[in-house]
Amino acid sequence: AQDKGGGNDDKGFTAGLVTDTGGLNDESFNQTAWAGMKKAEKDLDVGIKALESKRDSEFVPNLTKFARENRDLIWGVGFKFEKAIPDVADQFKNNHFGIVDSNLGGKIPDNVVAVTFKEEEGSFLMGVIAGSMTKTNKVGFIGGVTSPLIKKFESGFTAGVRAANPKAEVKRVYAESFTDGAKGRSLASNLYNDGTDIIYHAAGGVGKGLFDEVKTRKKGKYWAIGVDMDQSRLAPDHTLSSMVKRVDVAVYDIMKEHKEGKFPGGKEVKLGLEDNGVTYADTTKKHVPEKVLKKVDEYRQQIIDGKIKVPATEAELKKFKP
Amino acid sequence: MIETLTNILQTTVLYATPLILTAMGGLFSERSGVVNIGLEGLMTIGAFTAAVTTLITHNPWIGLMAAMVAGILFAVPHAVASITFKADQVVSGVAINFLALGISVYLVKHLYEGAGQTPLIKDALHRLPIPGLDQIPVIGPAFFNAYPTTYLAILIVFVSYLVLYRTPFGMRLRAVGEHPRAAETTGVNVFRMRYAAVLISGALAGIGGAGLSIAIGSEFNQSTVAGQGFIALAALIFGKWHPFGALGASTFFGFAVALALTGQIFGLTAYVPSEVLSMLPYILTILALAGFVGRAEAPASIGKPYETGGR
Amino acid sequence: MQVLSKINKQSSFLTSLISVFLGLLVGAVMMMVAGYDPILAYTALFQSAFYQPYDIGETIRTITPLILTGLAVGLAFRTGLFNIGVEGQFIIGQLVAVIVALKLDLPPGLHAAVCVLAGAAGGALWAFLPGLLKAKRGVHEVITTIMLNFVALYASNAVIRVWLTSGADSTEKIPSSASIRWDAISQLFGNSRIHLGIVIALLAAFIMYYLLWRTTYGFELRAVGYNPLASEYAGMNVDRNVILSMMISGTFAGLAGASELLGTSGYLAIQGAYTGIGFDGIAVALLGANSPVGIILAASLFGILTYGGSSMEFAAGVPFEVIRVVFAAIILFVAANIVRWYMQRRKRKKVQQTNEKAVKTDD
Amino acid sequence: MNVVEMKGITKRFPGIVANDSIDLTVKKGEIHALLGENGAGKSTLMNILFGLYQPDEGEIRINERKAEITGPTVAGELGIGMVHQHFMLVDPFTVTENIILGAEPTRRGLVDRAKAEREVQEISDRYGLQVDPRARIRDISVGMQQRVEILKTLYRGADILIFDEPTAVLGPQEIDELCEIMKNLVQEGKTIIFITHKLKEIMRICDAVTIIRRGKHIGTVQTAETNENRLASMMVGREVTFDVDKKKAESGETVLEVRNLYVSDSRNVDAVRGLNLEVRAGEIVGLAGVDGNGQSELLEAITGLKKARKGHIFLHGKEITNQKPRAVTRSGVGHIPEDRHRRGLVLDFSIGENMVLQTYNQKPFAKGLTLRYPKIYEYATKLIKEFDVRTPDVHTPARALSGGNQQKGIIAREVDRDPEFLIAAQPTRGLDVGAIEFIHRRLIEQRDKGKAVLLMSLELDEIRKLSDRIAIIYEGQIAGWVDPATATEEEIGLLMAGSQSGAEVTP
Ligand SMILES: Nc1ncnc2c1ncn2[C@@H]1O[C@H](COP(=O)(O)OP(=O)(O)OP(=O)(O)O)[C@@H](O)[C@H]1O
Ligand SMILES: Nc1ncnc2c1ncn2[C@@H]1O[C@H](COP(=O)(O)OP(=O)(O)OP(=O)(O)O)[C@@H](O)[C@H]1O
Ligand SMILES: [Mg+2]
Ligand SMILES: [Mg+2]
Repeated sequence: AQDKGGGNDDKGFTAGLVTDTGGLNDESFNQTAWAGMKKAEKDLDVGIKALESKRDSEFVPNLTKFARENRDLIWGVGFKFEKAIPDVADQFKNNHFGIVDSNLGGKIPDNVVAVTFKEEEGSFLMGVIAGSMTKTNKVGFIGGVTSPLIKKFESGFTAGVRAANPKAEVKRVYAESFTDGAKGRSLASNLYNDGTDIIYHAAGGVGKGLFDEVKTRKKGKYWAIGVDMDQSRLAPDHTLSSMVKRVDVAVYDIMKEHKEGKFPGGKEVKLGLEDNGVTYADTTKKHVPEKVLKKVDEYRQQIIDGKIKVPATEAELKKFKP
Repeated sequence: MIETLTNILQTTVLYATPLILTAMGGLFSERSGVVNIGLEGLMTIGAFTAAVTTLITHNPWIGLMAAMVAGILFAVPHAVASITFKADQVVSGVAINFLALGISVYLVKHLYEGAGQTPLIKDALHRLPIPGLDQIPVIGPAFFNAYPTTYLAILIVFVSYLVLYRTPFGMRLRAVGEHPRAAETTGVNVFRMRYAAVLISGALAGIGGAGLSIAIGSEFNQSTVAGQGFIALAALIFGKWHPFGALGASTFFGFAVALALTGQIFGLTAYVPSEVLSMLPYILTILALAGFVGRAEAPASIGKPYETGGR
Repeated sequence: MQVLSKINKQSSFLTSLISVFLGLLVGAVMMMVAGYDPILAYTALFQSAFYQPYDIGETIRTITPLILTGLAVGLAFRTGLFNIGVEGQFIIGQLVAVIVALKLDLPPGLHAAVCVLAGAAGGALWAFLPGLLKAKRGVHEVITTIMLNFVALYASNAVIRVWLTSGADSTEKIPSSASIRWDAISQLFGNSRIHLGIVIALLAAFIMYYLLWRTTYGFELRAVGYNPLASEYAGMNVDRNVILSMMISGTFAGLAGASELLGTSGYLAIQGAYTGIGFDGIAVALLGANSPVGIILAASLFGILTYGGSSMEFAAGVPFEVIRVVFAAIILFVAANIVRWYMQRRKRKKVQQTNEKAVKTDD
Repeated sequence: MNVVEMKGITKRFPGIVANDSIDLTVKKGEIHALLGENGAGKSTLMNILFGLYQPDEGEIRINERKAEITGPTVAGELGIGMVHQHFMLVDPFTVTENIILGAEPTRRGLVDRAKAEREVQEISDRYGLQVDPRARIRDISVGMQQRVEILKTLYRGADILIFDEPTAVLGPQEIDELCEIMKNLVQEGKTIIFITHKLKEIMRICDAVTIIRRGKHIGTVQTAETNENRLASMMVGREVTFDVDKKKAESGETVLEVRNLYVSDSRNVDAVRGLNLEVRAGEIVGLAGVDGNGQSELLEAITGLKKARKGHIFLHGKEITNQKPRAVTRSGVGHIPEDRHRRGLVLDFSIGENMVLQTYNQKPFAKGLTLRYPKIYEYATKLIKEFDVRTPDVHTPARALSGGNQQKGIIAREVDRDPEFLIAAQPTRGLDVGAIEFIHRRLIEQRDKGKAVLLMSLELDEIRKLSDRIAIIYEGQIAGWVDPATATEEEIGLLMAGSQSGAEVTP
């Protein structure tokens, strides 16, 4: 039933993917990364394999396993790998590694590439949608565990709302968990009861609670916005949009470059709106009116053109003037 | 203000429901003298079974029934080990927790192509408003527009009370937990009573778990239960092994969670880290225990395997 | 007449061995039912746990914290307490160790020692509260420790985010002066992350043995665990012993956290969920019959299954969770003591004749 | 008619034959005593009759019909009821609940409390067993608990009643009451099998006695044709002397002095109220009284196990009020506690470890923090030999010893520490005459060595036999002092019941 061990190892070029504790089918970045790997297997004839980590302490042995198999490119998906990747990369200087969602604090070894996304930019667009469409002038944000990564989503989103609708208020709450769906649901319910009509989340499994809640509410009045993948199928009639992170594209592209001998070692590959690394889901047009979509695209262009610098931290948000 | 109160009550009820059901399960088992650390696992298996059955049959009520049956089935090893084989009850309960999580995640992966969670359940249980009553301000939305599992939970509390304190079965069950030999000399079959009690605990914890996957949530994954079985156990002890006590303790805990969540909505996080708000329910529980509740009297024979005189 | 209710009386080695075998059998059946190849899976499991020096090193690293959390749970059990809070004490041990590692500047060796001790003290203090509440207010330690686990998790996250970093996901790496990794040994085991924690763990096992069965403190701790009223009559301070026992248990848990941090990870990250090492300690202690040697053996088994289990998933495609089932089955078999039960049934038939003889030779 | 006939009953436990081909025949309407030392096999035989154990061999006939008693339910159907040696009562339940347990009257599936209470009241009135149907077991006296046990059997319509050592836990007043009850029952057509270690009781109310020794049937005799001495020697297998030879006391200075002491009980009510007491060197002071008059609280206050609310306790003139138990022990107090299982022993420790329960951290048993087990076991071996504690070895868990031997162990431990002041609370409860004799001798020995001894017992005989002076405790005060040599049982009984001439009340 498992396809993760099924990769073909006889290929000339091989790659490995180590997941964090979310596992391969986390409906989030692990899963999208694996999708990119599978595309590479098909299109680029890459031998692929994946290892799921049960605990944080397994990152290192799992990466090491691949390194000892001499795989050409070894991926660690998630910012949690930011200590493990440099460690193992240092030991296996002849192998190449990739990390997603962290720039390793700027100290990137030569045999490592760091892929990061400008989540704030994508989230900004979600903010524009929410700000434009709120009827109550109250929108909500549910975060997972308070951390700089999630703060990027929060800051970008808030800035987007403010840009589109200065009168709107953004209620921001955290579940302090990435798994507690019930808590996500309660937070969502509380926010909606409080007058919020659109909620964006960056909270992994907690976000499922948001969709569970919004589904039970009046269509056309209450909305949710998804994250990482197109989440509209979780509540098709209530999902305005999703902020999509193209981890698959990034993983695929870098594998391709590496195969062609152009490994961007020691570099941070930062993907934003410009590179289509972050974007809004295709299903957005289903519920978002043309007019708003146009506005979104305008903002998108301004960000790409550098006319708007989207805040990625609380401090930058404070200084942000729409 | 009204909105806030409504919010707090609704969240309280939402959180308390699975705890109440599971604590009632624990109540039966522990009142009969069998410690049940395995509640967490029984909830897990209930949540899993409900999810999968509902996905297959598209009927959450069948899912609920199946969760109950699965809970009973998984209580069997605990009963056999701790009653027939006289194993240490804590040990066997811990094993149940491992077993339930292991089997359910194993099966999820096996059934759904290696996914860590079930697909989305489209036919989950919905809130069931009681016409008229649900319009009452504040309490209406919380108590009379709740999930079927909530109504079930309240019903089960009263039924549990009746059964345990008013029927011969309940009297014998409690007697077995206090002084099994005394019960045996009056012709009560200690083993049968304890088996019944442990299986009932499986049924109720199974329903409690089902609520997590097909009412409050709409999928099953390995963190669907995430410690709530342990909190239900705590609520049972906190509630001094009494149905209404456990109801109160579960509600108290739900209320503490609700306070913390509402605090966030009010923007308290500008002043205190949100982690501190998240701790609040647990700290409040400890304070309540230390301040007002104090010593709890466990059933006298709890944890002791019974050795009948005869064969 | 009181019925004997011994906590999982020291089962014979044979019983454990047969139980392990039966447990693996249960796992095999599960795999076969689901269409996997159990032989392939188990071969992968055991091979990868011992395949190369690196694997052996990593297996030992996996075992290390399990011994310590197992001891923590076991010691509490021995003194009549159920410490479900080992997970929380573990987290605090990690936290305190990383704080001292990052904030203090001390010479190598000394720095590491101070960090280890600080982590141990952190665990002890975190266990002090449930001990105190139990002794003074009669609050059941099971509730308080469950609650404090959650508090520890959130507290650790808050401290990392607000104090140790300016809002980052994880702390800096600890300076090498605070590390308990020993390069020479690490190289011996193929550069694995084996570290001195294993020495600490074995030492702790010996300390548990010596403390409980060879010292006057241990005499008191055990007496209070078995019969608080008689202990009070004999002049022992029951409250103090309850608190002390929780604190020693917490010390072991804190040591587990500290050694995991200073030896294995070297940093502390914000966590959305428990590590599970503390809860695994409960299973380890119970399987090890709460005895130091038993705990070392049980932790080793658990460690091998855990580390090798990942590779099994890798090689045979079998979901790792089957390992949890195997482990649960082993615990059940050992607890129910099926072997002893079977032998007793056979013995009971012989009792008759034996007794008649015994009576004739009786004075 | 023979209501009970047990023939050739054999019951083996691992390592022992508890009943070795025992015969027992009981006639309708008689009170039949079962006599034997501790561990002789009496309870086992009765448990077989009651269906708790299955005999390995032998035959049982009830009402002249062969019976297969596979469980208590079957016994109940055959009209057999049993009042167990250790009460089979559920503490948090009410009297009524305990009585109806397993045979509950119901209405629409629920327990019919009103009806049950009515029935209980009726039966208790009929047989003169006064109980409060609604009281909780944990709140009522031992005597009443026993009546509840009896009611339990009557409620189930038992005609054959087994009483296993019912008097061991009762005071003299309650014993009298119980004897009345038993006579009543027999008059109502019931048959009674009565286990006791007290020969006087047998002679007083029983018609016949069956004696067993080490699991074997020794004989059955009519009380009218025997006497206490003959019974005792049949039971033990040798001559037993009942009189303790005791020299006149040579009492010296005051060792213990209690002044105006107040102690509250677990419910925070004063159980000891302004009590004064004095025990001198070289004397045994007997503390007589009906259970629950503050005896336990007094002893616990002296030994530091309970806080005194007011008043003073002096030992050799030095104040020890509210000191920690350890300090009290160290200042020279020995204590044989009332409840050996709860207080006296750590049942899961070896008997050897129990021998040093207070002294484990002193030389030579410990050196610094390290225990020296060789020394501990050496010492324990010596004590075990000296005090004739029957145990396979010092490593045997205390739990595995019989009650008598457990008690001997405690006495060995307390006496060997050579305390200036020894408290002995119920030192012989439930023990056979052999063991009692031994323990009595030890207590007198202590006295003769010039130690002060305070003996608390619910058994008046024991108090009278051993004491040099008797203090009667009533409602938390010493109601009066009497001289055992001259006082009559009536006098003491009156004082214990609280009715006395005003002159005798201590100010
Ligand atoms: N359940 C049991 N398992 C093993 N041995 C037992 C059991 N019950 C009793 N015995 C043994 O059988 C013997 C008889 O015990 P029994 O309780 O019948 O004695 P008894 O005459 O009632 O003594 P006592 O006067 O102390 O009540 C004892 O030696 C005891 O060790
Ligand atoms: N299940 C058992 N296993 C082993 N020995 C037993 C068991 N039950 C009872 N015994 C033994 O039976 C003997 C008599 O038991 P009994 O309950 O009559 O106690 P006892 O000696 O009368 O003491 P006490 O009356 O103070 O409890 C004791 O030696 C006791 O250890
Ligand atoms: Mg007996
Ligand atoms: Mg006895």
